[in-house]
This record gives sequence, structure tokens and C-alpha cells, in this order.
Amino acid sequence: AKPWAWPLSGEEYQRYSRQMIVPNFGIEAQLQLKAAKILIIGAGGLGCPAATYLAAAGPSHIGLVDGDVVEKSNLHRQFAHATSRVGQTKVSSAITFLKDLNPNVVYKAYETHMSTSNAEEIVREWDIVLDCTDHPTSRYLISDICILLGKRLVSASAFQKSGQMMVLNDPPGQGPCYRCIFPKPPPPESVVGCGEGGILGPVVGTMGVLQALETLKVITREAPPEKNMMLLFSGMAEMPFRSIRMRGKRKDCFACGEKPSLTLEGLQTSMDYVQFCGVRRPVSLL
Amino acid sequence: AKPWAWPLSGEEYQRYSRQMIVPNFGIEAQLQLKAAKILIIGAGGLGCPAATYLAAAGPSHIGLVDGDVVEKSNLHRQFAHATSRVGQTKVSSAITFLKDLNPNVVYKAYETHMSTSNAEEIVREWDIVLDCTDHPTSRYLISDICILLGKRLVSASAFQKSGQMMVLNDPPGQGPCYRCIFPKPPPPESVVGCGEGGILGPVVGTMGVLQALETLKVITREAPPEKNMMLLFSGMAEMPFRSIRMRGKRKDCFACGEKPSLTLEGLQTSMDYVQFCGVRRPVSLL
Amino acid sequence: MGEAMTSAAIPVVVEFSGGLEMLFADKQRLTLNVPATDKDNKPATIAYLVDYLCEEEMGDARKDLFVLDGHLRPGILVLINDADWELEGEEAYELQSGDNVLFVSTLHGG
Amino acid sequence: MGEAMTSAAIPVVVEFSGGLEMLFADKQRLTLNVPATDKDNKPATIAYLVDYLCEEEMGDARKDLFVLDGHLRPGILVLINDADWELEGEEAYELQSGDNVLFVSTLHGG
Ligand SMILES: [Zn+2]
Ligand SMILES: [Zn+2]
Repeated sequence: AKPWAWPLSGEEYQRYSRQMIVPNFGIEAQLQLKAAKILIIGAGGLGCPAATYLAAAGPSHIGLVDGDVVEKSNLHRQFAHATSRVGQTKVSSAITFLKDLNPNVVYKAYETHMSTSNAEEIVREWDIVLDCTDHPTSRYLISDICILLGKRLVSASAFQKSGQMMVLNDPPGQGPCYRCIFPKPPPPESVVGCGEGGILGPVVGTMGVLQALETLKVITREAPPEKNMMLLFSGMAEMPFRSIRMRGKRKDCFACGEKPSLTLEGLQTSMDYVQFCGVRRPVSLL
Repeated sequence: AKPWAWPLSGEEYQRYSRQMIVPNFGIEAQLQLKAAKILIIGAGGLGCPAATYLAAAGPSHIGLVDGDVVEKSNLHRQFAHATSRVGQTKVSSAITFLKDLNPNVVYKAYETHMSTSNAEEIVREWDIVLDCTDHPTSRYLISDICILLGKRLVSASAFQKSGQMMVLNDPPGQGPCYRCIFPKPPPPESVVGCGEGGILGPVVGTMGVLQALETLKVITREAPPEKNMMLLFSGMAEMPFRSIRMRGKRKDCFACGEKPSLTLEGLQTSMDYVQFCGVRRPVSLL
Repeated sequence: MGEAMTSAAIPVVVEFSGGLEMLFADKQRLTLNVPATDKDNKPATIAYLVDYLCEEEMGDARKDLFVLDGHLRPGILVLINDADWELEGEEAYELQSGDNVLFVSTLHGG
Repeated sequence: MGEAMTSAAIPVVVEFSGGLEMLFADKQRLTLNVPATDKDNKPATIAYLVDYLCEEEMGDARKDLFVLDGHLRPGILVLINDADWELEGEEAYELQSGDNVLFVSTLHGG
């Protein structure tokens, strides 16, 4: 028998045929995707749809980072989990689902929250990172480690009826980081999570799916975009979407500026993201 | 023991708490949703995300209509199916998934394609309809039966890197129908489906999730919107979304105009949607 | 300013969505100066713009995917400044300086 | 037209996103005529607009969710005509007639 002479297996041609025939996608994009290792931090309302559509599209590896277990109150928006998996870790629950959707992908489980001590070890081996977390502390930490390790970062967030998305450190070393956009953290009194303030499922779902699309674009595009854009979503508005032009790198950025103060050693030994972002006073203003 | 005095069960409060605390959603919206019967026609790239987010949010009943079986080439975008369910009907595959996500909903399976002979019987018992199909023939048929039975219709479509969404016959008898917007079908040579022209998973996924959000809005809103809007999505563009203002009802509309020619009996006995939309010539122009 | 009427032009932006860009060399947006009057010296309308696009801008040979029987083919919406052209007078609408005209082809897939 | 400088006003549209509308009676969009000069007779800037919004338009008592230590609170982006204000000069940018100023609060949830 002749050796198989094609770059994809017959099963892969069958599975991915409908995206491979899209103009300007094709076999080249599929092979770029097949080589890509994608890290998704957070397996909640953003992470479920983002991981689902990315896994289905056929990357080499997907890593999932989350320290939580599935609760019933997650299920109105976190569809990669299930009633029968309440109490399991979110990472193992999601991987159960993803494996049956696409068993060709290698899934790597990190059943832990990101911290200054594990961030380098977790992020180093991946090509591109998705921030699907839900607090400023993790958003600054993830941005910082992506700057230090030269990883592009697709960042989204959602709350109640609104969502936001942007691509950071893209291309690595050139695009702005999270600190360029938000040099100071918001006062802790203004930070309310989805657990406290609520969220509509399809609002966070839309943002997670768009994060997957943006990731596919970053992996398969020919050239980086000319402008740094941010997408705003107001789920109840007559015109729900708006694209705005973000600033570029901040010259004096703590993490990525001309004379950055951030180092890998500093991150691991002396950064305190909880203190940096502050802790809410007992009586909340919101 | 005192009888349970609350409008939702303890399990429901727990499951839906994160959406019930969203401002202007609350218990009223949850109860409207709990009374709603939602029919989703098509369990493919649009129907999977639409059904998932709607089922998760807690309606009374969800009906799913589709005559196809799951193929491997569906799985890059149709995440409610699974590799282990290839060969099952799409409707039974999707219901397997949805039941484990939210067992509180009653799911009704229609393992068939919509036709002039079953359309009335299928659509009559539902409150609101989602068109998640993929051909003009079904789009005209679904719009016509929704006009005849007074059902609101949330319609979306997607192809390659683009998507569109609009709400039709809303409020019933007042908003435009599909024929008001597109009185004549496109020439069959210009109609290419996702099977032939391809589709990116997160593109059709975004449209399906947005269809779910629009359905939640229609079910729970206080008053209908003042304008008929259509959402356009170009997945690869710098500004990917655009909202445009649609026309209103067409006075001479065949289905919903001042002197409509369409009747329920006529639909069942003399309408031929395949002939109306035409059949492509053997050698395609596209 | 001082130009003869016949050489006056109207600046408009024409955009394509839903796949029509394929007929115009994959351009989603054209910035055009359309003659202010047609050959009969009548003000340029949308009908005129459609002809103009076919003759001057469309590289693709498949003109019947844009125009059929002398009119825009069924399944294409026209939005003038983001509102359906029905709200503006359809083919007879006279182009104004700075107008944005968007042609949207219906999608059917799902 | 003939009005004294001191009473001149600049028409601007101010919009809110990401939850800030809650501080402004749930309005996503305000159409304002902002005084063209501040009390020192200097041209109205974004810094002046922020003060003006606090004093004239904000019904909510939680001013520290919008302004902190005399400046816009951290975590709020300002977009002038859909571009980051850094591209325009930040707080010192002088308002122009017809400007669209969008205030966006960061969201953190997921
Ligand atoms: Zn930076
Ligand atoms: Zn009609």
C-alpha cells in the first residue's frame, strides 16, 4: 500500500471540509490551525463557547485553566458543563464535552487558578492565550505573563447585558497590553462580578464565540491588522455593536513600555495582584 | 408542612439566579420565559447555539424540527451533536445534549423537514418561532405559516464569513414578513448553501447565539421596538457589525399586505415553494 | 465651483455585504465620484448608480448576480444611509453628496 | 451668531457604555450643548466636560464611580469620535462642535 500522501487524514478532510472551502481559509489555514496550541484561561461563560468553537475547528492542543467546580447556577450560560456533572471540576467537565465533540485535539487540564507562582509554567508552552476570567487581578496577571513570554492575548469580558473584546500584545512586542489600556486598576468598589451582578447567557455567549473567531483570525491571517480595535456590545441597544479604535502601546507602560519595570522574577517573587487591585470595603457602594 | 409559596422551585431559583439578578430582567422575565413555548426550525449551525442558550435560560417547552442526521462534517460548528452521535437524527442528538444541560424544559422532537403539509400542525402550538434553516424555500414557507398563524419569527442566516438577523411579523400583524423584505426569491444560481460554499463555525455560532438573545428580548420586553432593525455581520471586517433600518410592511405583500393572497388552505393545497424559488440549472454560475 | 453642469460629480460611498463584494474585486467599500446627471441630463438616481457600478466598477463577468432584467436582482437589499431604500423612494431616489449606499445580498445558509 | 462669547455653546453627543449609563438615569446617549468656555474663559476640554457631566447631568450620588481625585476614575476609557482619547490629547482635548464622546467602563466578568 502506498503511504498516505496528504497533509490531513481522511477523517480530518471530512470533519473540517465546510470551513476549508471558505474562500481564503482553505488547507493553508487548516494546517496553521492544526499546528496551533491554544490556552484558554477560565472555563466559565466565556471559556465554554470559546473552547467549544476552537476545539471544533481542529487545533493541535487546547489547554484549559480553571480552579472551580461546576455549580447549578453556572448552567444557564456554561453549556459545556451539564446537570449530571455538577460538583466536578469545570476543567474535567468541559474536557468530557470537548472530547466527544472533537477527539482529534489533545486537551490539557489545569485544575487550578492562575497565580504568580504557576503562571509562567502554565503559559510558556502555548502559542496564543484567551483571557476568559472574571476579575481584574487575573486580567493584569495574564496580561503581564503574556508580555513576558511574548504571547498574543485575546481578551473578552461580559457583565449583565454588555460585553467587550480586544486583542492584546499583537503582534508580540508591538500591540498594547492590558496595562497600556488600563494602567490603574478600577477602585474595588466598582468591580462587580457576574455572580453578584448577574449576566444574560447569550450576552456572555456572544463574546465567547467572538473570542473564538478572533483567535482563528489571529492564527490564520496573512498580516496583522493596521489598527487596534476594541469591540463593544450592548445587548439591549437598538444598535448593539460598536467598534472603537484603541490606543497603541504606552511608552511608560509598567509591563511593556520602553523601560519596563516588570520582570519574570519580579512577577514570581514580588508582585501582589490582589493588593494592586485592592479589596473591597465591607460595605459596598454599588 | 406549609405549601411552597414561591412562583419558582428552589432548584429554579438556584439555576436561574444569575440571570434573574440582571437589572430589568428579574422574576417577571423569568416567569414570562417559564410560560414560553419556543419552536426552533433547524438543528444545525444556527439551531445548536440558539437552542442551547434558550434551553439553558428556562422556557416551558422547546420544539426542534429537522429531518437530517448528524454527519461528521457538521461537527465543526454544530456543537450540540457529538462524534459518538454521528448517524443519529439531529433532533434526537440535540435533545440528548439539551436534556442534560437543563432537564426542566419539555423538549418536543419533530424528526422531519417542514413542508406545506405539516407546517400548520407543527407551528400552531408554539408562541415564537426561530428560522434556523438554510434555504430560501424553507424561509418563505416558515414566514408564510408564521403570518397565517400570527407567530413572531426570529430569522437568521449565515454563509462563509457573514451573517444576518432580523425579527419578522413583530408584533404579529404589524411588522414586515420575509416576503415584505424579499418579495421575489433570488435566482437559484445565486443560492449556495453552507455545504457547498462553506461556513466558519464561530460566524454561524455568533448568529445563533444572537438569535437566542433576540428571542429572550422578544419574550420578556415591555414594549415592541420602534424600528425594525436588521443586523449584518461580516466576520473578517475591521468593524464587523452593522445595524440597518428595515422597511415596514409592504402594502401589496402576497402574504401580509392589505389584500393578501395567501390562505392556510392555499398554502396546504396549491403552494409550491420549490417551484417558486426555482431549481438551479445543472451548470452553476457561481 | 465653476464647472459645467455636465461634468459635476457626486461623491458617494458604496458598500457591499453578504458576498456581493466578490463581484467587486473583494472590495467592501468604494469611494466614488458619480456623474451628477445621466445621459438624458436627469439627476443621478439609485437606478443610475446600479448601471454605473455594472459598467464602471464591476470586474466580474457575472453581472446577472447583480442586475437582472434591467433591475437589481431579487434578493439584494439597498440601504441608503443605513435605512431601507423603500423609506427613501427606491430606484428613483436621487443621490445626494456624501450618501452611503449599501448593497446587501441575502444569505440563506444556517 | 451674534451671541457673546461667554454664552456660546458647543453641541456634543455624549454616550455611555459598560454600565456607566446607570449613573445617568439609564440613558445611553445625551445630546448636550456644553458651554464653549470654562469659568476661566478657557476653551472647554474633556476635563471640563467630565466636571460638567458630574455637576449638571449625573442624577446618581455615586460620583466616585465616575470621578476620583479630580480625574476620571481608573477603568474608564474615553473615545472621541470612536478613537481612544490618547490619540487626541486626553483630558486637554478641546471639544469641537459635533464631537461624539463615549465613556466606556471596563467590564471584568466572564
Ligand atoms: Zn503595556
Ligand atoms: Zn409581508
